[in-house]
Amino acid sequence: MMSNQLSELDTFRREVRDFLESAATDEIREAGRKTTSVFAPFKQAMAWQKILYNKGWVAPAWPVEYGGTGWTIHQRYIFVEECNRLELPPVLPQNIQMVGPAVIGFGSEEQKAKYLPGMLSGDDFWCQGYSEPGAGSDLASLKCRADSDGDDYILNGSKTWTTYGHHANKMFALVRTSSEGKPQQGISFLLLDMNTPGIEVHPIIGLDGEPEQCEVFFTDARVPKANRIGEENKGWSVAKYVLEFERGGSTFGAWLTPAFERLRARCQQSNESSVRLIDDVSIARKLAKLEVDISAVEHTEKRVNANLKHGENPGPMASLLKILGSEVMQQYSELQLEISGVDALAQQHSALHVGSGIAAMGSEADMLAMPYYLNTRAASIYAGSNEVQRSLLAKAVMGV
Amino acid sequence: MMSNQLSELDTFRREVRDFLESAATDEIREAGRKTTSVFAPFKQAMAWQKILYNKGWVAPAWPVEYGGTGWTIHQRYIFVEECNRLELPPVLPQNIQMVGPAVIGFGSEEQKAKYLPGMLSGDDFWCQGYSEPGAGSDLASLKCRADSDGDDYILNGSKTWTTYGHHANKMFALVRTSSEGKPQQGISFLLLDMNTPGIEVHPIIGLDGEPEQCEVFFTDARVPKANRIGEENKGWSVAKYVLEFERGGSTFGAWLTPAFERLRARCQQSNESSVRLIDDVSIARKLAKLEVDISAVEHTEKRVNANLKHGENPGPMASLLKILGSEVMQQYSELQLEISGVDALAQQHSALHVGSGIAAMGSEADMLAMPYYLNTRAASIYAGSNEVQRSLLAKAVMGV
Amino acid sequence: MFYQYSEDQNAFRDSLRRFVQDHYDYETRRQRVEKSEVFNTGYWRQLAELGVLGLPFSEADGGLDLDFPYLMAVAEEIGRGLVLEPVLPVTVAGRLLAASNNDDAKSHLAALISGESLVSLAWEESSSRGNPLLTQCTLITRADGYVLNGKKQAVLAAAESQFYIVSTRDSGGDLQLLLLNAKHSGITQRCYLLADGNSAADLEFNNVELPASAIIASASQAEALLQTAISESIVVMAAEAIGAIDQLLVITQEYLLTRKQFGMPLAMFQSLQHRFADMVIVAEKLRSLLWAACQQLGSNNQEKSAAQLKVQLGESARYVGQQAVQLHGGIGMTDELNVGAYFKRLTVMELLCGQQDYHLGKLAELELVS
Amino acid sequence: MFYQYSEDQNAFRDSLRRFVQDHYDYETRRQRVEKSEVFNTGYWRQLAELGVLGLPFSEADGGLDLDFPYLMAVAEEIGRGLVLEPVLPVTVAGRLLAASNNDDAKSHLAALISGESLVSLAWEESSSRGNPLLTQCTLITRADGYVLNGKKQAVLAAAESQFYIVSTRDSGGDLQLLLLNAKHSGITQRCYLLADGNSAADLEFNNVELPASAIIASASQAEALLQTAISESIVVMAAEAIGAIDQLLVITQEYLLTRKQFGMPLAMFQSLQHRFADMVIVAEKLRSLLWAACQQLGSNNQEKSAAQLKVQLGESARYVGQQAVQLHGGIGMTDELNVGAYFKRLTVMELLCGQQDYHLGKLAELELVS
Repeated sequence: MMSNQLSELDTFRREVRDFLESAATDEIREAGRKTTSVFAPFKQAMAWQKILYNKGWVAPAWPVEYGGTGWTIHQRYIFVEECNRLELPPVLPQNIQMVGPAVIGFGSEEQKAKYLPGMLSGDDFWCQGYSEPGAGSDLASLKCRADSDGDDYILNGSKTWTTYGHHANKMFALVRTSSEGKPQQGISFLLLDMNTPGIEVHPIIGLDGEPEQCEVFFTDARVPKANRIGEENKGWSVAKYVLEFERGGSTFGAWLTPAFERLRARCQQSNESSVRLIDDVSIARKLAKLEVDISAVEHTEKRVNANLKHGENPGPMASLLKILGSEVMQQYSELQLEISGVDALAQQHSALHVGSGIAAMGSEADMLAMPYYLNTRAASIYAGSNEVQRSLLAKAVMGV
Repeated sequence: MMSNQLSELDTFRREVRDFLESAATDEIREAGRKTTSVFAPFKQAMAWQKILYNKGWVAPAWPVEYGGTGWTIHQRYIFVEECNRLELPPVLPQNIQMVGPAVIGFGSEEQKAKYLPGMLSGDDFWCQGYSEPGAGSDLASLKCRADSDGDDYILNGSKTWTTYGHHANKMFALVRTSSEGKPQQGISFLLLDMNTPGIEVHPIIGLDGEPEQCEVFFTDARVPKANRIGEENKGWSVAKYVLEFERGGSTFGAWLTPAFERLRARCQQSNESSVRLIDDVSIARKLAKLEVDISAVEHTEKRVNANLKHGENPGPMASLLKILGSEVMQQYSELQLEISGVDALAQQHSALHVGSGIAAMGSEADMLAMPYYLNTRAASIYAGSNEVQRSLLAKAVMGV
Repeated sequence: MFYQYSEDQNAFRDSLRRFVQDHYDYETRRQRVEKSEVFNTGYWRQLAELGVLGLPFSEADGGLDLDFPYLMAVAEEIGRGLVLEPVLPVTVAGRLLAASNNDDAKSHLAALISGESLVSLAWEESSSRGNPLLTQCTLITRADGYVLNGKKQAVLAAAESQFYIVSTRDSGGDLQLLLLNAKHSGITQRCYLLADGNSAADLEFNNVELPASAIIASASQAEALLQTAISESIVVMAAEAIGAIDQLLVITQEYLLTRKQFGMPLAMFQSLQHRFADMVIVAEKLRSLLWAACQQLGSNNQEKSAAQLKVQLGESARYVGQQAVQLHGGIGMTDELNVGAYFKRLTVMELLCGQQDYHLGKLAELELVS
Repeated sequence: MFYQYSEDQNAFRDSLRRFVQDHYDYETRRQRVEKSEVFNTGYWRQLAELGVLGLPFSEADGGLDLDFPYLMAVAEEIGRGLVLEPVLPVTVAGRLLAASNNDDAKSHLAALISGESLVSLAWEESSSRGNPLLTQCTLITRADGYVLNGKKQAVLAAAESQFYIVSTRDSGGDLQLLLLNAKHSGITQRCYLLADGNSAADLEFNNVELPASAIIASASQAEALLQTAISESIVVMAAEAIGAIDQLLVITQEYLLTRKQFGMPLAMFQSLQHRFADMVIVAEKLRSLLWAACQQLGSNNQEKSAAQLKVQLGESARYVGQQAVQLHGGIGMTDELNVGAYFKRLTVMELLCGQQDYHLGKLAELELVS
């Protein structure tokens, strides 16, 4: 990379930082700090999406003609780094990273015109209906049925792990439209309104005592066939396309690096008895080891980005980045918990709520350590469990 | 356990220690110190076996009528502890732990009378012919054939990982006497003379540059059927019986505990620049962690021994002890290597040979660290790889 | 050395297990935590009637004078059933009173054993990071007695207790153990639930005026009593962890045998089998060190073996808890299934009574001299 | 940032790979090690003719003035082929000479690049445990020059070298770097093979009398040159490790695909797949940190990123080496198959240039101030 390119990126970074600093409200920042899972608190995440939307920065990876920024992959990484440096809430991925690409890739012009604007602006919030009680990582065994009835489908069955289903007005779902052929062949990709009669949403309480996931039940829910994206029984291709859409989209490192710096800074502060945790050799070594691992994550992500030729997919490296990034994130959560120690023990539901005005009993960081640790266990479960990813990676490398 | 029992054991321990100290020659002790794998140097191991034989202590786990000591399981553990405290070479397991129990359990009176005395005295040394080039942990797929020819079998095929095959005058082998039925049903347990025409032995050079294992090739080697132990095609039962013979026979802890104390003592000594390694917080912590693990090994072994009812087998705990003991041994070998550091780098074949009279370049412990580390990788491979043991353990606990 | 319960201990354990099974179905427990009703006086009275509160106390003090393994058996069942009532911290605090030479302090034992009153041991502080000898609390001598200032953190069962045992340094730097009435003026309680639903509080002492008789142990005796209480806490906590881990293994095993993916029960997947085997291995390591440590209580090796036990507890609790969640997948991340509750309880145990790192550091210092 | 070789670098690497493939079949290498014939002057001359010995030197010094990644490419192929000739330590030592301001020292470079002479950097000592600033060697000033005493350990290529660069402290405590002729009186070499078959020696200096001109760098300049040499050593060693690891993964993959057990290729066993995936992951972590560190050479971050790289090298080399042996089973424990040779080479790399523990300690100190 030439040095004038470097300085262009520096200019870009400064421009991003200036905007973010001026645009983020106190409440949005509070929500960013109090984000203890991949999903930021709903209300503030949507408020922040609106601000980015107005700036034109809400969907950096989308093609420019649909509202993308036209940034290079390096600029996109810098944007994420700067958002994380300010601890801003990440835009919820459902609209922009999940359903948007499906509509862009497989939707008709009419569908694009109808759905994309609301996804970008956040006027709509889309939830995901993929997993089912009997099918977690094994999507081919989906059972939720969409039976043909004239111009409509009639939906029966249920979905689970639907994040923020209780906040959503729309859903994109994989449903079974045929039981013939291979199990994954009879699946279609469907858009639906959450206020359709016959849909019930039950929030699930998570380990941190908060509802984030939902179960969604369908009883003779009627959805127009016009809401299907792509061909009937070809929903699998749509879902696969979405997974590959954001090439080089792995940004664990962009999150971990500034988070690590905050953790280290905490350890450099003196506590009540004028002791700095960082002067404990064992803590300092653990920080040093974590920094090595984070650096490995960051440079592996940047290497994959830098070496990708135009139009190429990262292939098995996508599995590798998922495993590595999620597990280093979990290590980070463990060290953060260890550093907080007994200060992390108290449940503080009210103080955790954004805008509650209730102060943490000790420091905010201590209050967040336990919910973050607990929630981060999900990182090796969601988005293709790390067991599935390891098999994918090994098989791809070995060619079996 | 009552306190008078405790003091009986203390008396026993003292008696054992006194004998061992007086009976072990310098060369035997040197061989004990220079044992870098589970197998001690051959010549001195056999010399030590003869001394124990003369004392009547060579086969503690055997029934008294065949030459056992009649010791309790606790006394046997103490015996091993004391041997290891003095760094004596372990008696080679082939005669006493492997073939002896087979003859005791399945041999005719004639076979017992013929073979057991030479096993105990060490006048014979028996090597094991189980594994084959195509069958490691999967013994059911053995191919080495023993075809019937009147009163004899004609052997063709090969065996591998035959420890000290080049030193042995006898072999016990699993051979295929039938290709019908389930794979493991056509196997017989055979004793043979290594000087039988048609047997060739090729030593294999190990990672430390020394031969320890051998390949053995059979070409029309003729072995009398009278040498078979147990029924024809029932060799599998004999081999299984041997594995279960020495109930509570796991003594990793009895080896590790005194070895750890020697390692800690080394770290407590000042080096050239008057620095003690143990004053390095990181080394001291690693020692402390290793000691926890060794303590867990020792107490798990003692717990299994203490809780076994008469005639009971440890069941899945045998797999657990193998995994735990071998992996803590490997951790020990890693820390030992780390402590030696660059002092462990030089190859010193001559100085390693017992009785060479060549001194180590630095300390003997530094010279031994690398061969020990390399050889100890075998601990998770031999005697049922730890992968196989983990599957056995999980299936036994889950009942699948 | 012994490594298992005697017949009598087993019988006692079985009877307690039935009590726990009858009173602690998961859904009821979940609702109690949600409503912050984590102390049930009825249950407490029943536990007292079952003799659970008086096991390791002499008959003179009103107890049953039974061996420590009886308390371990109780702890195992508490762990297995995720019992919320603070039997273990209160009993350990009671044993500290019993071991003091202070008759005034010992006079509270009868009420403790009968379930009429509870006592909490307040020693953890944020900046002590597990070391009971590090305290920022101060005790100043006045003509007419003493004045206590400072803070304690994560004091178990403090909301329910009538008395607190508090560790502090006096102006000469000596450790002092005080017995205080919870209602004594100048004490502020900030009560909360721990992440696992157990009750605790932070205490603040603002110029608490005390008579000389409040001191129940001083200097080296105070240190010895406190270290013993913490060693005992670690042993009973490890027994509780074993109960929780055993149950979590049973739950996980049932899930693996039942749940199918790609057409096979999860239990048939080799990598999950190996993971399960590793969970069993760390459970057994903890069980072995638990029995070893319980036999060292009262000996010179008490602190070392308790520290080793806590190190192993850290490893075992974390591995089994994390992997049980992982093997359950999404459902392991919910409050609906008890897996998460076990995981949280095990995580809290990692943090209480000194984390693994603290105990490793302590053991490392012992390596210098042993 | 760049993370891969340029086209020219790749072309150079490919040509070297062919050279190595032609000269380094495993059986020949095995026999050379067995006979202790680990330096082949013919090969060395050919390497010089290929330009391999002159890559990272200026044209003024007789070199090709090529970027550092060229040397990394060489290192990768050396690692892939388990090359015994000491290209890497000699080149790094030569770069130290080139960076000194001592014209006398630099005058040796031409012969070095043409393959006529070799130079060794002697800094490791038993008690320094990886820290180049800790040396027990002493340099005493005399009227007519200096006297050197002390020992160096595991000096790579010392048996083949005509010159040694030696680090020592003078009586004022300043670090000094000396250039010595290997035949200088008072130097004793004890030559041996390392566990991996590479040539090394322990050196002993007994009242070695030296002129002032033997000093090629002093005090802070000596420290800077030495630290740079070690950072460069770590980067080329990591590149060598990547070559070795990549090849070991290929060998292991072929074995897993070919070898059957219980009727299936090993590659179909899920737990072995996951193990293989973990080997790939640690290999890629090392590769990423290698590219990161190579770009920090010469910057303020040089030492930190080299230390991070060595920490990762420790993890990656150990895991891949151990698991390659484990997955091969018994055959992995023999000298007949090259798997063990790679494992030994990777193990030696863990120990040279400071173990993981030393570098973690160094990084931990940086955490205090960053």
